[in-house]
Amino acid sequence: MDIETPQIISDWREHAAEVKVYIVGFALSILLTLTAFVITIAHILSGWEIVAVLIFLALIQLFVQLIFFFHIGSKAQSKWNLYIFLFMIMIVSILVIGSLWIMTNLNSKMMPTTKQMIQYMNSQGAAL
Amino acid sequence: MEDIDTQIQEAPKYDKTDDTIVFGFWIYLMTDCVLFAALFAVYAVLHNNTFGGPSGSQIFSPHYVLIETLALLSSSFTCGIGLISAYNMQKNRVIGWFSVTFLLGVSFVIMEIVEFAHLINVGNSFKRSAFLSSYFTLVGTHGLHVTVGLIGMLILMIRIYTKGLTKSSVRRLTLLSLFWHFLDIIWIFIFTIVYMMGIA
Amino acid sequence: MKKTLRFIFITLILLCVAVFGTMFLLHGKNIAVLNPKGLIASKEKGLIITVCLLISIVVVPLFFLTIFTAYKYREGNDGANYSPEWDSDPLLEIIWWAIPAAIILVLSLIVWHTSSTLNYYKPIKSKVPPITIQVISLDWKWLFIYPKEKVASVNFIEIPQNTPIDFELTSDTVMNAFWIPNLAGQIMTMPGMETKIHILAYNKGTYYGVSSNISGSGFAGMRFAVQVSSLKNFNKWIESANRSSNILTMTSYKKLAKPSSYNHKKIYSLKDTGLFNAIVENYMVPVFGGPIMLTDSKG
Amino acid sequence: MNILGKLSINALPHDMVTLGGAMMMIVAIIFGIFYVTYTKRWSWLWKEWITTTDHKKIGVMYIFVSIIMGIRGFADVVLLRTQQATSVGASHGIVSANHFQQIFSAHGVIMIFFVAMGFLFGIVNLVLPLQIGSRDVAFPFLNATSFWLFAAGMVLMNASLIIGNFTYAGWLSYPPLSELKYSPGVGVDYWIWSLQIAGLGSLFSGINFLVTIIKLRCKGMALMKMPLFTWSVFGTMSLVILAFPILTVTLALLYLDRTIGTHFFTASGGGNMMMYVNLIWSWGHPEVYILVLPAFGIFSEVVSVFSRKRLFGYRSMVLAIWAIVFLSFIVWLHHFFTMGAGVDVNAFFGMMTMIIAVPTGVKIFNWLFTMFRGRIKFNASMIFFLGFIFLFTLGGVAGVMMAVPAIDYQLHNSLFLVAHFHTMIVSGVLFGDFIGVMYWFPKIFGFKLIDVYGRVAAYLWIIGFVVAFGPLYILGLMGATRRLDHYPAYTGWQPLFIVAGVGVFIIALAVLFQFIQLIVSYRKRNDNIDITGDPWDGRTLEWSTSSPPPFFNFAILPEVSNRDDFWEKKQRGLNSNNKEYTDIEIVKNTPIAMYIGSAACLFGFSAVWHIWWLLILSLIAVIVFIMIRTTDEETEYILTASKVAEIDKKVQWKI
Repeated sequence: MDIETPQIISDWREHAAEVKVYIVGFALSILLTLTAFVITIAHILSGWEIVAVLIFLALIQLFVQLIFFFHIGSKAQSKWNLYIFLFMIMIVSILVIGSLWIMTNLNSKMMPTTKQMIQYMNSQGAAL
Repeated sequence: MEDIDTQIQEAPKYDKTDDTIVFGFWIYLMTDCVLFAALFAVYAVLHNNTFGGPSGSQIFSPHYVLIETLALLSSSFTCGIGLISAYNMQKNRVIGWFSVTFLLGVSFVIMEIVEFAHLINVGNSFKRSAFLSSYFTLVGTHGLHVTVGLIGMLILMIRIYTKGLTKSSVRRLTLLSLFWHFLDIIWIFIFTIVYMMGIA
Repeated sequence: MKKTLRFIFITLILLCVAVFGTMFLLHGKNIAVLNPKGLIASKEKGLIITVCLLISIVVVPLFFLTIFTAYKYREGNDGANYSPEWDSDPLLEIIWWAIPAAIILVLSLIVWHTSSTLNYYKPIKSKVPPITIQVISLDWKWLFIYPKEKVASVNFIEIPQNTPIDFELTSDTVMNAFWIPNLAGQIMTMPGMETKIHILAYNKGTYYGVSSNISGSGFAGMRFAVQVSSLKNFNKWIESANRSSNILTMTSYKKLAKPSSYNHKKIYSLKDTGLFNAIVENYMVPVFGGPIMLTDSKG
Repeated sequence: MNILGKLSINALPHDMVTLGGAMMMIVAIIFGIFYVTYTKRWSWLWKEWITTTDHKKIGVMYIFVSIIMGIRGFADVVLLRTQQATSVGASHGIVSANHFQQIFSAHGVIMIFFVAMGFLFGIVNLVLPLQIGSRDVAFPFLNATSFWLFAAGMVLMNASLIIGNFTYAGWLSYPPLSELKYSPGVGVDYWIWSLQIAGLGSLFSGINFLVTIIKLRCKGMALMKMPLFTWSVFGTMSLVILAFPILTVTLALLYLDRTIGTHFFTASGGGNMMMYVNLIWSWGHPEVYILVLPAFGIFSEVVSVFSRKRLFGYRSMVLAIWAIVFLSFIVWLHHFFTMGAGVDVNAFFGMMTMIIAVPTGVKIFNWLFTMFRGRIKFNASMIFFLGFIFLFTLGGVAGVMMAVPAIDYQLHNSLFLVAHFHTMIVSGVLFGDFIGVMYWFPKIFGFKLIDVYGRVAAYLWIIGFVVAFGPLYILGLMGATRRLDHYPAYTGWQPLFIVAGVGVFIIALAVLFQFIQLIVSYRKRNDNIDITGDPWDGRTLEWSTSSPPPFFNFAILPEVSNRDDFWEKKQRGLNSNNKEYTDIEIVKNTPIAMYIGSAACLFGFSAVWHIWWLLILSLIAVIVFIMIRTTDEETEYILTASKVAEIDKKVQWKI
């Protein structure tokens, strides 16, 4: 797939990288997705290990996409793109992790314990 | 498909308003990230509340979702290549690559609609439990965004086909490809957190 | 004209502050939060005073400094020196970054300590055996259940003094909050969830509790009375309650759960002790997939 | 499924008070239409205002809308206070409980969303492009659309007074009370959609101003040379873009719960109502800092100009703004300490909430030392500012008290809390907006406001505030919770509620004086015309233009070399008179922004009443308008250099 030399290049050109950068990025994403897929299908890990590995793979793929497709931090883009992106990532992680921490804490304090559930089910059973 | 465009278009300059518009669109993408982060937080909190209904592993089929993901990933790739040929002012290549992207995008959306329809027919609709409500809303919002992107792509291709690679069209192509790559990243997280963790 | 105008209004402002002060003293006795009758409330009152004193270290000098600066550097006073270019002084910056930060550090330690001691999940240690009361907030009234004593009551509870009371709270309608200002802080009651609070009352007397979270049109009528009496009177009240004619069963509970407000005090004797758990579980998984036996609460 | 969804004749108001309110509003609208047709100004209104994309005109429209909504919000206050003063023991006051709850919900939404946010975006629109030396905001058309979305939200909100009712579950309607089972009416839907549309407008404005500040600063204006007000808008807009999407999601999920039967926040079906409280407050707390940060920026500008001194501690003021921006995202749990979270969660968020007092305290000390060794001119703004220092600090004391979880258990949702946040918002945001309007009024309208009425209004505002909210602090400690429409006589609260009612009367007097100031200054505008364009001997760029500035702001974009550049130039007497004019691109006026706003309002109305065909129709209308706008190639016209020179000459002779 040869891209013969183009006659006119618009000065947007430096905003997109070379074709091979896209190919490498694409290959890496496919690879990462397949590894995540295989690990889940094989059920070799369980519980928090699989969660940690999957999150790790997703983060790598995030960086791959950012560098190969978004060219984040490249000189073509102003540095403000990167600053706002990092600020957003910080706030989003505070919100998501904060919410999860709060909600699991609230649920553990308030959801009726399994003991009560069983006792209720027996009383239900008896009532039938 | 003649390689050299007959009417050689004067290559559009990248001036200050383009820079502001692309930067403004980038900030819009950041706000969309926060929107999806809120939906992910809701899904993460509610995914165990199945209220007696099916849990993730019972309703997700891994192979189906893998095909969807590969379709979206490759559409993101073809979109990138299409953008490069747009910057090289090759109109026909642009239309070629972006129609491939369009087809892959449409197939992704159709597969998703089929999956939703199947779930609803079986009775696991969004009314059934909080888990299913948050699943439908998270994946549905992403599907909605992809559909909006596809409509935008269609309109842009028609405009490029008729008026050629004008200054605004090249800028809009850049915005469209930014949006498309952004949707691809969101789908990676949906694929990992919703489907993979649901199945594992 | 400018001077008189300013003079009139400043005296008026001082007058209002004075009126505000006298109102505060006048109502001193029945300011519930500041006349605690229970263990938790008195600790909270002590905490309010310590926090106010700590903050006033910064606030009082600030007020005097403001009045001084406003008066000394006013336009007419040419005596005061005028240095328009003086716009930063590292020493001053350090002072008003560091001192408030230090005070906040001390306050944070207080926060850490008091959130663990005054935490509503921590039972109160006392030699006297605790009494458990189950609280269910309904559409604009409170239902109290004494599981061991098999007594239930609406908008009224009688508790013995100096005995720790363990409250288990839930709601069968919307969110409410259970608050007795004289005795302890408030805790929210939510359907499908069970929250706890522990209260110990010192002095005898009648105090009032409220719902402090908006719950619909009859919200203002959700006041209940708390009668703190000696152990002897409490046991007498329990016997009279056991003999009371109206009996709280599932059917009479469902009739009670119908929306009504400003309900008068009503005493029941209790037949089904599992009522509280049934109400909490009602929102959980529908057992055996069958129809829910309690009020149709499919929110 | 009838053609009009849930809309039917019995949606019209039944009881007297709503009917009265609805009648007054309709009479006001009819009078307005009659006045405009009588003075034959429809074409002027259309050409100058409805189709404008000029940031200054949009700013004036924002402030006009927020003043109108301020009047309605204040009418609600009068109803609330008379109800609470009279509804004791046997008597149940002037309105039913349900209607009372609708009034305070409407009061909350109006005052936060349409008055405070309206003033905020109004003043930022008026001043920001002028301060950073740019011709207009980054996306003028988007700016007009954001205003019309804001106005659409306002219209939808007021429609609930005439057709249907409003939510009775408070300004942040918590489920399950706001779920379908307990609020079957359209009230909550009205609340959702007026907030959703206005929120979308705010989000677009946030993006617009952020890009303006980052990209359109004039040559030489590095970040550390920007005026403090621009810094505070920079912080505010980064809060807006990161907080408002959460509001959009939360409202959308609640709407889905109520319409298609999903189970996000319902009591049963696995829903978790606590997640709603968590989400709405992770937007809610940044929102209150969005309101107060620009007011801090206004204070910094005004205090340094009226003390005729450079702002003290510029660098630490900027640091304080960004400390507040960051901290506002990690404190939201202090709004629900009493929900039952564990010790570590409550303690962490209590400590984080306390830390916010440090940067706020630093700002107040820095303003104080700006006044120190200055020549303070005690006009209305400075009196408002002194009122701010005293009241805001007392409000801050109450805030730090309630930051301690153990104390918050006693004071949460009591009138103490109500008095606290009113102190912060009235003395912080409202006083800041009054100062901002009085300070920049000559720049936009060309004549100064008469100061004596302003001073009287300022004093009356401070006295009225102390008399209205002093008793509320005491009532809160006495165990009076918020949102009570009736209380028994034995509580002994009635005298305090009556004093609060008197306080509201004094504030009404103050507002009257503010209107008098506006009208008398307008009538006598020829006496105090602002000829020099710099009435207060200002320090920042906006005073270098004429007042009112030409629609392109600067004939030649200024060049800045240090912080208070305009002040430095005045000291050195430099005024560059070798002016070579260049062509300027100006965005044409376009009605499409208003069309998108009205289509959005129609979309909201049909979403509320479930008129599905109208919903789809209005959505298509919005898409069609956007496509018309994007296909239109010549959206800008070129102002030739000679014309610019001509306008500039006409303006210059005045200075």
